[in-house]
Amino acid sequence: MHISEGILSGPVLLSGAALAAAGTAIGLKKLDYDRIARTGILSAAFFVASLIHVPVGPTSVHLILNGIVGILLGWCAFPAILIALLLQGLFFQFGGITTLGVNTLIMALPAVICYYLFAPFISGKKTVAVAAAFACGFLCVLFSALIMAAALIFSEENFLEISAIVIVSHLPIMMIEGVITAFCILFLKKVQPALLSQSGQYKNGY
Amino acid sequence: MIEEPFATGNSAVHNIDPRFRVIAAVVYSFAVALCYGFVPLITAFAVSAVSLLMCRVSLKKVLKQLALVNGFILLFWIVLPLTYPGGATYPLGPVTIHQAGIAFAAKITLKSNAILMALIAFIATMTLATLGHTLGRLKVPEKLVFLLMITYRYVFVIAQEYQKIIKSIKIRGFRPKTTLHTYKTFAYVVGMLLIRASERADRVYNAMRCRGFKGTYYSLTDFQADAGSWIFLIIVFGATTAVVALEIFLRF
Amino acid sequence: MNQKEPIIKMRGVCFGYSDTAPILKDLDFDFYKGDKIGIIAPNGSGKTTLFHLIMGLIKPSCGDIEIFQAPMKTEADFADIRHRIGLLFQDADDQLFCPTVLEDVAFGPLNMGKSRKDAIDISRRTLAFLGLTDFENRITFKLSGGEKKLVSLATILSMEPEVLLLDEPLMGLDIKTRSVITRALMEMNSSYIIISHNINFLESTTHSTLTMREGSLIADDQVHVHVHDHAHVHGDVPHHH
Amino acid sequence: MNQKEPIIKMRGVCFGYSDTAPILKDLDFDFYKGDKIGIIAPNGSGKTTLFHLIMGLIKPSCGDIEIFQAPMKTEADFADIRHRIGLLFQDADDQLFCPTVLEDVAFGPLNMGKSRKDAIDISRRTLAFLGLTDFENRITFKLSGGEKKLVSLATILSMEPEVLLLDEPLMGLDIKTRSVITRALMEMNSSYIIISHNINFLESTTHSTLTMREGSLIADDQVHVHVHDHAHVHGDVPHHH
Repeated sequence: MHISEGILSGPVLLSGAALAAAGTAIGLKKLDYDRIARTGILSAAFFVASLIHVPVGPTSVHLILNGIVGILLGWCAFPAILIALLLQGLFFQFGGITTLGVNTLIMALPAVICYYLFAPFISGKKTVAVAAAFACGFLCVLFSALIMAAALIFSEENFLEISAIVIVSHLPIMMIEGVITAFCILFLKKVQPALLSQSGQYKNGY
Repeated sequence: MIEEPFATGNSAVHNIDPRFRVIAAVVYSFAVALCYGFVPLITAFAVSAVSLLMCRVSLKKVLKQLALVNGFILLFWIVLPLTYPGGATYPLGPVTIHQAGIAFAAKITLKSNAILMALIAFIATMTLATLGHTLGRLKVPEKLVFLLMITYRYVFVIAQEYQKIIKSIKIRGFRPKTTLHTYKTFAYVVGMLLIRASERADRVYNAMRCRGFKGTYYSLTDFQADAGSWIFLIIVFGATTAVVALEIFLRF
Repeated sequence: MNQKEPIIKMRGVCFGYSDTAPILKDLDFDFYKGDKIGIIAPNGSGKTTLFHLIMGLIKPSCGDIEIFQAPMKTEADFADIRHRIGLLFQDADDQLFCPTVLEDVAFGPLNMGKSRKDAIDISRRTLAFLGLTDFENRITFKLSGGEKKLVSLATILSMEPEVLLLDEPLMGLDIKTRSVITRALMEMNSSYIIISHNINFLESTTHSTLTMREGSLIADDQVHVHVHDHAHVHGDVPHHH
Repeated sequence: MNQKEPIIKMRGVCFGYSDTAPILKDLDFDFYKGDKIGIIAPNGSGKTTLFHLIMGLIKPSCGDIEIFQAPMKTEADFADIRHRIGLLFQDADDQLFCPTVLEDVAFGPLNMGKSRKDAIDISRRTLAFLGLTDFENRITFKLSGGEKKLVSLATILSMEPEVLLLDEPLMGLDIKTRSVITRALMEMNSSYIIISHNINFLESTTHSTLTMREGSLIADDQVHVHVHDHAHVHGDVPHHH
């Protein structure tokens, strides 16, 4: 989910860029050199996964997955998502020179918030973990939609209706992201719990 | 499934020093993003279109990409004429169309496409590997460049793994529908991709250790700016100045 | 159904990523119900491509494919017949994607519209047939290579396909797993095509052997008169010559 | 250096993820300068594990490893000797992590402290030796499987290691790449250990062959007296018996 070029105002673009830069700086600081390969390859996996289109009635939507990105990468979600957006911009010409900052913020800030809110519960009991994972996937998209709406309204007060449409149109996506995040976390818990326990704060070694 | 359709070519633009192209794209895009007048935006649109034509890339591909990207803009064409007050009004059944709304939607469309065409012309005409080297030369933090390089390198490997899993679910009769079974299946596909990525990360890290990795990522690419690159930069800066001047003096 | 009509019919099929070096060229092939065919050919000669064409995972650049007497043109055509043909991938890791064995084996039957209970029943029966009773709750990803291969085979067999396409089913496996697969094939009395480099295996499981030359399938009856005479300590170690 | 002292010495080495099924058990192994050894054994018998132990990528659960006459205990011990041993991974995609070929091949020499110019020089020489002149600016992911394998080998050789550990170097390769690798090994006159299922390849590149049984390496001189006498139409087709 991202805002196209040419819509947002100068102040919004610049504040978005400044906040994204700050988040990315924190993420890079927490990312030690031994972890760059791992983070990069996981980002590549997220990038590929986000190209998956899932059906919703007669249409389809592509996955966002910033909830799981947050759980797995913590603050490193900022640099990872920044790079994913750069890749998108070059592979699919979605743009992203002036909007790179705002769009990074839209995706990454909720990921970090959800990391703090839900990561502690993910390693817990199965039922708790599933509930937390659903909430994580759902709320992460909601937060993203809210930041997106805020960016639009701060750019131009007459974007109120469009902001409302943006939020409402993301409701089914929130449900889908919640369900997929829940199943995916369940999968990882069963198959490779170590992947979840080493999240966020990277330790040395593998 | 993933490709860089415009990255290879032998046009004048492809041969310009990538550092100059990145700087030009950033300066020009931000300048255009701050414009609100029809005259500067039409000028910018024309400048971007000419730049794009000079790249001699497939126009069919360009138009296809632009059509996809303009989907979000379409929303503004539907909503703004109804909600953006100002100018003449035209009744249309139960609703009213505002002229100012139409004008604003048109400006957004011009601006958005001008910036996108500049992106395609200046940056999509290099591979991400070149962009990574360029950003390194432009003092972007080394860790971020390293991360970009690794992500770029492995996106293709993981895309192949993804295609294999998709083949596997296809041959077992899977057809995506709006059902829990479908969402669960895709969640498993994502989970499997992440686990495979994680295992691969361990192997890649081992390979790096075997080659004496000590936390430094070396870039060996050097760029040299020839006269053409300087002329390019001057032209783009000139066009940028012109657009900004039009915005300041001719805004309406 | 007329037994004399082939269930897989390919006419003049070509496939290639570039025009200069096509992988398959003007390939004709008829496969009848009850056929048990082996294909032995060098790496890169297009055997796996042939299987993927039959499944509709890739589309031919020219020629016609008919399966179960229906022409196959679109993705929808293939989607309709895919569950009736079971393809076993070379690499079991590519075939398995569910967290547990039972889920993976039941995935096909569920896609075919079976109820949960029926899908689980048939999956359990299939696992038992392959000597994998007690495996249902195992984590697929953590199985050994041989176990993964058997579970992959189970994910195919649980769909009760009419034809099996097996791509190097024995490659890299230990003797025990090899013998389970060989026995299963002999007991099932199904129709199948097997790609393999293992002549002994093809001799004991197939009726005839084909090879590929210049992108086409050609009959090769001589392979079964093959003189086989060498002795060394590596009877149990897979090896090439 | 005393030529009579082994450069790799393993005594009573064990490794396993669980106590009940160790992968390596009480393994002894001596490797001398100039040795050219082949290992042929079924999948899952611990060959790759052996290589990873020598490189210190995993740590043994018991036993001692000495490399270049120095006991290897800590990560720092291994870090000191890793550049003197070149491990070629099974999957070239794991080994090539840089976007362009030259950067990948120069990565090792640069880490060893060579200057940019020296690193580039040696990388170009290595690429030329493997017939990869003009490859330096190619994008890694766009290479073919065989090209990737050769570039992987170049990333190892550019570090000028004293010992090579090659894990299935020919697997999945076309004939041309196979012959480049075989020729390179014969020309270099280096010390190496090769894991392979390909007896002909081991016969032409190694002096002796080992196999693995119950987690240990055992000598296997008989493999080279191997009677090989069979005639059939598949002379050009790799196959198992």
